[in-house]
Amino acid sequence: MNMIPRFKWLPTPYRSLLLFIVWLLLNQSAAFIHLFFGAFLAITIPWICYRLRDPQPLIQRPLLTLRYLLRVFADIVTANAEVALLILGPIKRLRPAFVRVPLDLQHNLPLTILAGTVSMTPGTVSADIYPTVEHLGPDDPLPQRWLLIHVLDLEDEAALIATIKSRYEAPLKEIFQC
Amino acid sequence: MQNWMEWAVAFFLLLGGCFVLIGSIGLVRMPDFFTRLHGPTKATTLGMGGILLGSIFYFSMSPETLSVHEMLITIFLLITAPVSAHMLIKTALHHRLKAVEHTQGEQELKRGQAFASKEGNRSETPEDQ
Amino acid sequence: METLFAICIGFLTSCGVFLMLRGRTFPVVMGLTMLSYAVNLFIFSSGRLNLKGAVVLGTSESYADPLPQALVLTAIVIGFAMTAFLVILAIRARADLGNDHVDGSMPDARPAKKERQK
Amino acid sequence: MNVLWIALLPMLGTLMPVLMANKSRNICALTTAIAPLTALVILLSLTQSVFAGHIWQFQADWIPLLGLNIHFRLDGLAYLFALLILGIGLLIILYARFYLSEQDSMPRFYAYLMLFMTAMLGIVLSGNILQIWLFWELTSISSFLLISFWWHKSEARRGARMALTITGAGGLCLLAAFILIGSIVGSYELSVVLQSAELLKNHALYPVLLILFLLGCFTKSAQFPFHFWLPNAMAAPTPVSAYLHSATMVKAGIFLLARFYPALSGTELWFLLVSLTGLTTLLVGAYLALFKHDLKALLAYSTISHLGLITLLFGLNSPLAAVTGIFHIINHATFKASLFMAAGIIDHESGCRDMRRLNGLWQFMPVTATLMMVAAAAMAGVPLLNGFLSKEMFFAETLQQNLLGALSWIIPLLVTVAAIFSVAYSLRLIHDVFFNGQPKGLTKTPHEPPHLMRLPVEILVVLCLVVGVAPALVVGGLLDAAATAVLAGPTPTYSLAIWHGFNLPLLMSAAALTAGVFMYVKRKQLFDFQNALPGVDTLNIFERAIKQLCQQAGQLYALLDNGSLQRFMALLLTAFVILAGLPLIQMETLNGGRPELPVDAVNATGAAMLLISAFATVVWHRKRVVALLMISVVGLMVSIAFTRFSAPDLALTQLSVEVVTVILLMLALFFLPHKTPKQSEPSKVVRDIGLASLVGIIVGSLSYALMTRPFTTISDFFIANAKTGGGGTNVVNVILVDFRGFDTLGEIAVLGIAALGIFKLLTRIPVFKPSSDGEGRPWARERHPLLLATVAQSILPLALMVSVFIFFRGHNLPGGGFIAGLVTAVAIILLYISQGVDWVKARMNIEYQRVVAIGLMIALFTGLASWIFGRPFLTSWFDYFDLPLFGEIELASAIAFDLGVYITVVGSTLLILSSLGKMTTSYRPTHREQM
Amino acid sequence: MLSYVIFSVFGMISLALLLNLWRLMRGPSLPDRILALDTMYINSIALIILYGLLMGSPLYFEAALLIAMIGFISTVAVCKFLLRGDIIE
Amino acid sequence: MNHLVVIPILLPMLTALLIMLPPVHYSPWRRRLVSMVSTVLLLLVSVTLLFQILADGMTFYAVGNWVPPFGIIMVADLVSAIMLCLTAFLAVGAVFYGSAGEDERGSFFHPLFQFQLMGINGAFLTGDLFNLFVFFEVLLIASYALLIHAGGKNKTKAAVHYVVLNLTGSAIFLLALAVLYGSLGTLNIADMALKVADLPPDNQILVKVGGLMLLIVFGLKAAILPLQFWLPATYSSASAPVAALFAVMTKIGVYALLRVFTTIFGEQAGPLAGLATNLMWVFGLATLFLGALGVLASKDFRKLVANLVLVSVGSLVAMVAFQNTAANAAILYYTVHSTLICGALFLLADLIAIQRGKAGDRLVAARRVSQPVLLGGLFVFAAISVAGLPPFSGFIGKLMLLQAAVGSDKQFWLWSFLLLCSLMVLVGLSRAGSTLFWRVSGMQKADERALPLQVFAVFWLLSASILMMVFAGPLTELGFAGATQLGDVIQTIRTILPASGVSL
Ligand code: NA
Ligand code: NA
Repeated sequence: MNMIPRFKWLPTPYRSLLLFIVWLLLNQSAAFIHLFFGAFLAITIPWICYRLRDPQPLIQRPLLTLRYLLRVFADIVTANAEVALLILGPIKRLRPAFVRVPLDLQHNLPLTILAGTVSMTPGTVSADIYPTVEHLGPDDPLPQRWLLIHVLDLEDEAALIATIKSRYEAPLKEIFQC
Repeated sequence: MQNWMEWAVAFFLLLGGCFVLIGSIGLVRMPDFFTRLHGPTKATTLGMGGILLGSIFYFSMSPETLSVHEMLITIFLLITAPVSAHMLIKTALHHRLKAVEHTQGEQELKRGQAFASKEGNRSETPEDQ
Repeated sequence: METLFAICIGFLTSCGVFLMLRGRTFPVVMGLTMLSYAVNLFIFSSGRLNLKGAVVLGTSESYADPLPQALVLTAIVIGFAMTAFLVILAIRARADLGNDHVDGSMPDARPAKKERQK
Repeated sequence: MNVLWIALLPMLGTLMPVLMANKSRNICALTTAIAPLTALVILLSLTQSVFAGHIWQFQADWIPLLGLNIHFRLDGLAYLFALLILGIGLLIILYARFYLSEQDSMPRFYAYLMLFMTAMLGIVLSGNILQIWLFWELTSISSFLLISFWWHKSEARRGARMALTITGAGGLCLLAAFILIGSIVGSYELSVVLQSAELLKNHALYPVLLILFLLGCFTKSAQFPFHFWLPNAMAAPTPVSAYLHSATMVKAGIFLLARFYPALSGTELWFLLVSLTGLTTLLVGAYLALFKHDLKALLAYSTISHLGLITLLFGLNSPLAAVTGIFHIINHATFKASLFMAAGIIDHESGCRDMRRLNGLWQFMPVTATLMMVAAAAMAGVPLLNGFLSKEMFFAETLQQNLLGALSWIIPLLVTVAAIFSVAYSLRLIHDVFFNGQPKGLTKTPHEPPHLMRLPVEILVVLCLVVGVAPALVVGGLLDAAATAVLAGPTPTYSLAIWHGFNLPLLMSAAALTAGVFMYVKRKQLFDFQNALPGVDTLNIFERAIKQLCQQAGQLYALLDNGSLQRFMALLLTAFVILAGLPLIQMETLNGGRPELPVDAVNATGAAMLLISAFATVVWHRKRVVALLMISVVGLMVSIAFTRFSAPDLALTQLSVEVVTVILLMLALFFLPHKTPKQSEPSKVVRDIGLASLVGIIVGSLSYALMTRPFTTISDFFIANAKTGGGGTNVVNVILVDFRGFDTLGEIAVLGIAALGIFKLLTRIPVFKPSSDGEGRPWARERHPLLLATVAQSILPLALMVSVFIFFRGHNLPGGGFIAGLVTAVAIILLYISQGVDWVKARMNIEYQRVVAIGLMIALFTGLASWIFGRPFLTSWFDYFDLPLFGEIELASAIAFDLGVYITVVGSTLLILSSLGKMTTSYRPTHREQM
Repeated sequence: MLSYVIFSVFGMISLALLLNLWRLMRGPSLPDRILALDTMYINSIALIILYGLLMGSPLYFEAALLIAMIGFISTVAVCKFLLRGDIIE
Repeated sequence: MNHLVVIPILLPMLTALLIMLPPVHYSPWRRRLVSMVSTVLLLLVSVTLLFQILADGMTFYAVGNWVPPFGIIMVADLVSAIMLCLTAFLAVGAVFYGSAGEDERGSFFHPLFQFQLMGINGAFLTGDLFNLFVFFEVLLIASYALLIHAGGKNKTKAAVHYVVLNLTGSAIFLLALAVLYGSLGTLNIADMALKVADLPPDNQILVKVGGLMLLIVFGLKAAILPLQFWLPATYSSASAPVAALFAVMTKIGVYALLRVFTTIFGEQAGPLAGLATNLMWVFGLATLFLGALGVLASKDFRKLVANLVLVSVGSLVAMVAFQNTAANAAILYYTVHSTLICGALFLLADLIAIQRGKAGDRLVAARRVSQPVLLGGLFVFAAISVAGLPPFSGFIGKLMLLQAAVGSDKQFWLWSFLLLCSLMVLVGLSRAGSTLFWRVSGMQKADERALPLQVFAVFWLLSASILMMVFAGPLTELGFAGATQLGDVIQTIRTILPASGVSL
C-alpha cells in the first residue's frame, strides 16, 4: 500500500487525469485552448482540494483497474437485466435475504469501491459496513469488518459470498496492493 | 450511416425508457423497503445509461458535432447511486423497518439494526454471538 | 397550455398562502417557499410562454422574452436569501422564546404545556 | 427696531438666569430683571408717539410662502398690554426673589418666567396672525412649565397637564380660525385682517371661524365651561399665579377679543356667543369664589368672574363697552396681582392658605393686611378705588344694551347679582383672614415679610388708589390709545370721573355693596346650602377622564392590534383580495385573444404532479419531514417547467437554490419540532382556506389574463444588442451582468447581507440539541458514513471543474457566476455533511464573511472601473483577441463582474450553512469571533 | 420514426414519474419516500434529456447534470438528517 | 453624466465592505471611525447633489450606459435629493449614537448599517420599478439583521412578524411588477407613465390591479392601516440607533407612493389618473387617528414614539391623496421634520431608559434620571417639535399641511383629524413626560450618564428642528420647487425619454 504521491505538484495523478477527461467531455472539444485550460485545471483543482481529502492508497495496477472496470460494467448490464426480470416477475417467488460478507479490505477507498460495486451488480445492495469507528474506542485496533448486504433473490449464500470475494474484492486488493 | 444511427438512437432510448419504467415499477410493486431499493438503484441507473447513450448518438448524428458530455451524467450516477442506496438502507436499518416476512438472515438484519443504533455494544463483534 | 399554467400558479399560490397563515414558523417557511415558486412562475408567465425559444442567440427563430427570465433569476436569489434568513430566525425564535409559534407564545396555555412535556 | 428690541430682550433675558445659575440669588434676580427693565424703558420712551397714534413696526421675511413673516407692531392696545406684562413682570421678579425658597431652583424659575414673558409680549406685539399663534402656544408651553414648577407634587403635575390640554385644544382651534381668516382675507398680516371686517363677516365660513376663534380665546381666558383649569393651576408658585393667572396669560384671550374686535365683532352671533359666555362666567365665578376656603382658589374664581365680566363687555357690541373692558383689564391686573402676591405673602409667612385656619392675622402683619384690604376693596368695587370706576361704567353699559330685546333687563339684574357675590367674597377675604378670632393650628407664627417682598404689592395698591382717585390723569392717555387701537376708528366720548351724579349704576353699586355685606353676614345658611351640594373635584374628574380616554384608546387599539401574526397576514391578504380582485370583476373577459399553446400529455403529467405534490405538502404540513419531501417535488417540477418553457438558466438556478434550501430547512428542522401540533380551530382553517383560494384565484386569473394578451416589450432591444453591445449570446446572462447589472449587484448584496444577518442571529444562541428524533428514536451511531465520506471527497474536484465550466460559458450559454457559485458551495457543503465541521475547519480555515466582502468588492470595483474610462458605473467592456494556437478569445468585464457574483455566492452560502452547522460543534460562533 | 420513439419514451418516463409520486405519497416509511424522491430526480434527468432531443438543442444538458448532483445531495442530506438529526456536525 | 448621483449608493456599500475586511475590521474604533467618516461624507455628497440639482435641474444617470427605458437609471431630482439628505443627516445621528457602544453589542453593526443606507438611497434614487424592488430588498434584509442587533426576546418576536409580513409584501411587489411589465412591456417608471396613457381598456384594468398591488406594498412599508401592525413592536424593540434609522423606513413607503402614484398615475394617465387617491386619503386619516390613539394608549415611551411615527405617516399618506403642489411640498417638509425628530426621540428614549434603571422606558414611577436637566430639556424640545407646537419645525410642518388643504373638499376632514390628533399627541406626550421625569419613586439617582457621542447624536438630530425653523423660508421654497418638479410628469418624461417625442 502506497499513499505517498510521486510528484508533489501532481498529488493525485489519476484524479487529475479524470478531471482532464471530464473537462474535455464538458466542452466536447479537443481544441488547443480546451486542452490547455483543461490541463491547467486538472492540475490546479486537485492541488486546491488536496488538503480536503483523507490520504488514500494509490492505484498501483492501472491496467488491472481498467479490466476491473470493464468487468463491472458488463456485470452491471447483465445483473440489471436479471433484476428487471425479477421486478416484473411474480413477487411471491422472490427470496430476499440479508447476508454478511467478511471483509479483507481495510482501507476506505477500496472498501467504498467494493461496496459500490456490490450495490451496482448482482441483485445485491450494500447495507452497512461495521464495526465503524464509532463502535471502537480511539485506540482500539481494527477488528474484522463485515459488509452487510441485502439480496433480492438469494439462491446460495456461500456462493454469493465467494463470488463477491473473488470477483471483486480480490482484484481490488491487487489494484491497491493492500 | 444516418439510418443506422437512427436505429441505434431508437434502440437505446427505448431500452433506457423500459429500464427506467421497470425501476419505477419495482419501486411500486416490491413488498418491503429493502426489495424496493433494488429497482431504482440498478434498473434506473442502467435505464439512464440507455437514454444518455441514445442522446449521445442522437446529437452525434449531424456530421459536425459530437455529443459526449452525457457520459458525465452516467459516470456521476454510477458513482453516486450506490452511496444513495447505502445511506437509504442505513436509514432503514436505523428506523428498524420491517423486512418482508420470508426474508432470510433475519438475524443479520437485527445485528445490522443494533449496530446502526446505539444498542450495539462497543466490544460486541459478530463473533461473540 | 396557458390555462393549465395559470391553474398551477393559482393553486401554488393558494397552497403557499394557506401555509403562511399557519401558526408555526416552519409551515410559514414552507408556505413562503411555495409562494415564491408561484410568484416566480407568475413573473415568468408575464413574458408569455414559449416552447422553443431559449434566449441563446442563434438557437431559435422566435425567442422567449428574456427580461422576465432575468427578473425571475434575481427574484429567486433574493427569495433564497430571505427564506434562509427566515429559517434561521425561526430557530432563533424557538431558542429564545421556547416555542415555535409565530407569535412567540401559544394562544392558550394548554397546548403549550403539552409541547413542553414532549 | 425699537419694537423688535422690546420683543427680543426678554427672549435674551431667558438666558441670563441660566448663565447666572451659580451666582447668588440676588444677582440672579437682578440680572434677570435687566432685560425686561430695558425693554420697559424702551417702551416708555415710545409713549408719546404711541399715544399720538403712531404704530411702530418691524418686519422681516421668514416664510413668505406660508404667509408667516416676522412682524412686530406696537399700537395702543399692544402698548397697554406690553406695559402690563413688563411692569407687573418686573414686580414679580422682585417678589419671586423672596418667595422662592432655597430648595427651589431660581434660575429655572426665572428662565421659565422670562420665556413666558417673551411669549406674552410676542402675542401682543405681533403683526402677523400666524405669529400671534406661534407666541400663543408658547404661553401654553411656558405656563405648563411654570405650573408644574414643583413637579414633585402630584397636583402640580396634573394641574399643569390640565391647563396644557385645555389651552392646547383651544390653541388648535385658534390655529384653524387663523388659517381660515388668512385664506379668506388672502393675507396673514394683522393690518389686512383688521381692514377686512366686511369680507370676513359676510363669508359663509364666518360662523365656523368665529366659533373656532372664540374657543381659542375662551379656553385661554378660562371662560365657562372651560374655566376649571384655572383653579387647578393654583398649584403653581404664587408669583406664577400673580403673573399668569391675573395679569397676563388669562388676559391673552381677552387681548385677542380686543385685537380682532374690529374684524369680527358687531354681529348677532358675536354678541350671543361672547356676551352670554361672559355673563355665565361672571356669575359662576363669583358664586363659586365665595365658597372657596383656599385663599388662592378664592382669588382664582374671582379672576374667572372678572374675566367673564370683561368678556361680557366685549360681547355687547358697543364701542363704549369695549373701552370699559379695556379699562377693567388695567384695573383687574393691578388689584388682582397685588391680591395674589399678598396671599402669597400670607402663605409664605404663615405656611397656610386655608381661611378656616387663618384668622386674626391683623395683629401679626398689619401692613400686609392694610394693603390687602385696599386691593380687596378695589375688587369689590368700593368707591375711590379703580375697581369702582370700571364697574360703574360696566353697570352703565349693561343698562344701555338692548340686545336681548324685551328681556334685556335680565343682564343688569344678573350682573348686580354677580356684584353682590363679589362684594361678599371680598369681604370674606378680609374679615376671615385678618379678623375673625385667632389662627388655628399654624405651623409657624406669622409675621411681616421682608420689605422688598412687600414692595410690589405696595406699588400696585398705590396704583389702585391713584387710578381710583385721578383716573383721567393717570390712565386717560393709555386708555385712549388702547381704545383707538381696539375700535380701529374714532373712540366714543367717555368720561373717567369718580362722580357721575346719582344714577342707576350708582344705585346698582350701592345695592351690591349693601347686599354683599348682608350676604356675608348671613353666610352660614348659604355655606350650608352649598355644602349640601355634591362637591366636584374637577382635577380628579379630568384626570380620570383622560385616563379613561387612554384606556379606551388602548382597548380600541388592542381591538385592531392583538399581536397575532395570523391576523395581520389575514388582513394583508384581505387587502390584496379586495384591491386586486375588485377591478378584475370589471373586466369583460380574462382571455385577451392570444392563441394558446397546445397541451400535451407530458406537460399535463408534470402539471398534475406539481398540483398533487403541492396539495400533499399542505395536507401533510404538520409532518414536517414529509412535507419537505413533497415540496422538493414541487421545486423539481417548477424547474422542469422552466426547462420546458425555454428558460434553461432559470431551471439551473432554481435547481441549485432548491438543494441549498432543502439542506437549510433540514438543518433548521433539527432545532425545531418535527411535527406541528394541531392547533387551529376548524373555523380558522375554513377562513384560511377561503382566503387562500381567493388569493390563488386572483393570481391565477391575472396570470391567465397576461399570458393571453399580445404585448410589445423593451426586450427586443436586449435581443438585438446582447451580442453587439454586451458581447454575449446568452441574452438572459447579458441582462443580468450588463443591461441590468445594477440589479444583480443589489441581489448579491442581499445575499451577502442575509449571510451576515444569519451569522448575527446565530451568535450566542441558546441552543439545545435534541438527543432523539421526533419519534423518540435516539440518533444513529455512525456520524460520518464511510462511503459517503470517500465519495464526497472525490466529488469536490469534479464539482469545482463543473463550476468553472458553468462559470465561463455563462455569458454565451446557460450558466454563469451564480449557478457556478452554488455548485461550488454545494460541493463544499457535501463535505461538511459527510465529514463534519471539525474536519473541514482543520483543513480549510476561511472566514466566509471575508469571502463575501471580497466578492462584493470585486463586483463593485468592476463597475467602478468604467469611471476610469469616463463611462457611467457598470458600463461593460469586451473585446476579441486573436492569439496564436488559442484562436479567438473574448475578454469581457462581465467576467470580472460574474466572478464577484461567484465569490459572493460561495461565501454567503457557506457562511449561512456552516454557521448553522457550527452551532452544535466546538466552533460555535461567539460574538467576539466575528471580527 | 424517431419522434414516435421519443414520444413513447416520454410516455414511459411520465408513467415512471407518476409511479414515483405514488410511492412518495404512499410511503409508508420515510426511507420509502426518500427513495421515491431520489428516483424521481433521476427520472427527471431522463425527462430533460428527452426534452433536449425533442428540441434538438443541447442547452438542457447542464440542467440534467445539475439534477443528478442535487438529487444525490438532497437524498444524502435527508438520510443524514434521519440518522443523526444534525446534518452538519 | 454626473457620477455624484450614484455615489450615495456606492459609498455606503464600499464602506460596508471595507469595514468587513482587514485592516479596518480588526478594532472597534477603526470600524466606527470608517463608518462615521463615511456617513458624514455621505451627507456632504447628498447636499452637494441637492445644490447641483437646484442649479442645473433634474438629471438622470444611466447605469451601464444603456439609454432608458432599456437600462436602469437613477433619477436625481429635488425630491430624491431631499430624501438623500434626510437619510444622511439621520444616519449621522444614528451612527454616532451607535458608536458610543451599542454597536459592539452584536456583530456587524456598521456593515449592516451601511448596507441599509445603500438600500435606502438606492430606493430613493432609482427610476426603475424592478430596481426599486431590489433596493427595497437590500434595505429590508439589512433592517431584518439590524432589528435583531443586541438580541433579546422582544426583538426576536418582533422580527418574526416583521420579516414574515415584509416577505409577503415582497411577494406582492413582484406580482405587481409582473402585472405591470406584462401589460406595459417596460420597467422604467417614466416609460410606464408614458405607456399608461394609451392602453386598451382591458389592459387598463390590469395596470390598475398592478397599481393597487403596489399600493399594498408601499402601504405596508409606510405602515398605513390596516398594514401597520408590524410597526409598533418593531420600532419599539429595535436597539436605539437602529430604531432611529428605521424612522426613515416608513417614509420610503410614502416616497414610493408619491413617486409611483404621481408619475405613473399622474394626470397624463387618462382614466387611471389619480388611482388610489381615495384609498390613500381614507386610510391615511385612519392611520393618523390610530397613531394618535396609540400615543394615548402606549404603556412605554418607545411604543409611544413608534406611534408618533404612525401619526406622521398617516398625515403624509393622506396628503399624498391631494396630488397638488402645496400638498406635496408639505409632504416633503413634514417628512424631513418628522423623520428626524422621531429618530431623535428613539435615541432619547434609550438614554432615558438607561438612566431610569429597571423601569426602563415604561411609563411608571421609577428612580429619577441622573441628568434631569439635560434629558428633560431635550425631551421638552423634542416633544414641542413633534407635537407641532411652535416655534420649531413641527409647527411649520403642520402649518403647511393645514394650508395645503385650504379650499379643498377634503379640508374639513383633514383639519379635524390633524387638529384632534395633535391634541391627543399633546396629551399623550405631556403624560409621558411628566411620568418619565417627575413621577419619582425614591430619590436616589442613577450613576449612568449619557456619553458624549450619544448626547451629540441627539443634539444633532434635534438641531434639525431648529435649522428647519431658521431656514424655513428657503426650505419651504425648496419643498415647493421639489413638488413642482415632481408634479410635472411631462417634463420628467421628456428629460428621461427625449426620443418619446412627448410635447407639452
Ligand atoms: Na448490487
Ligand atoms: Na379664617
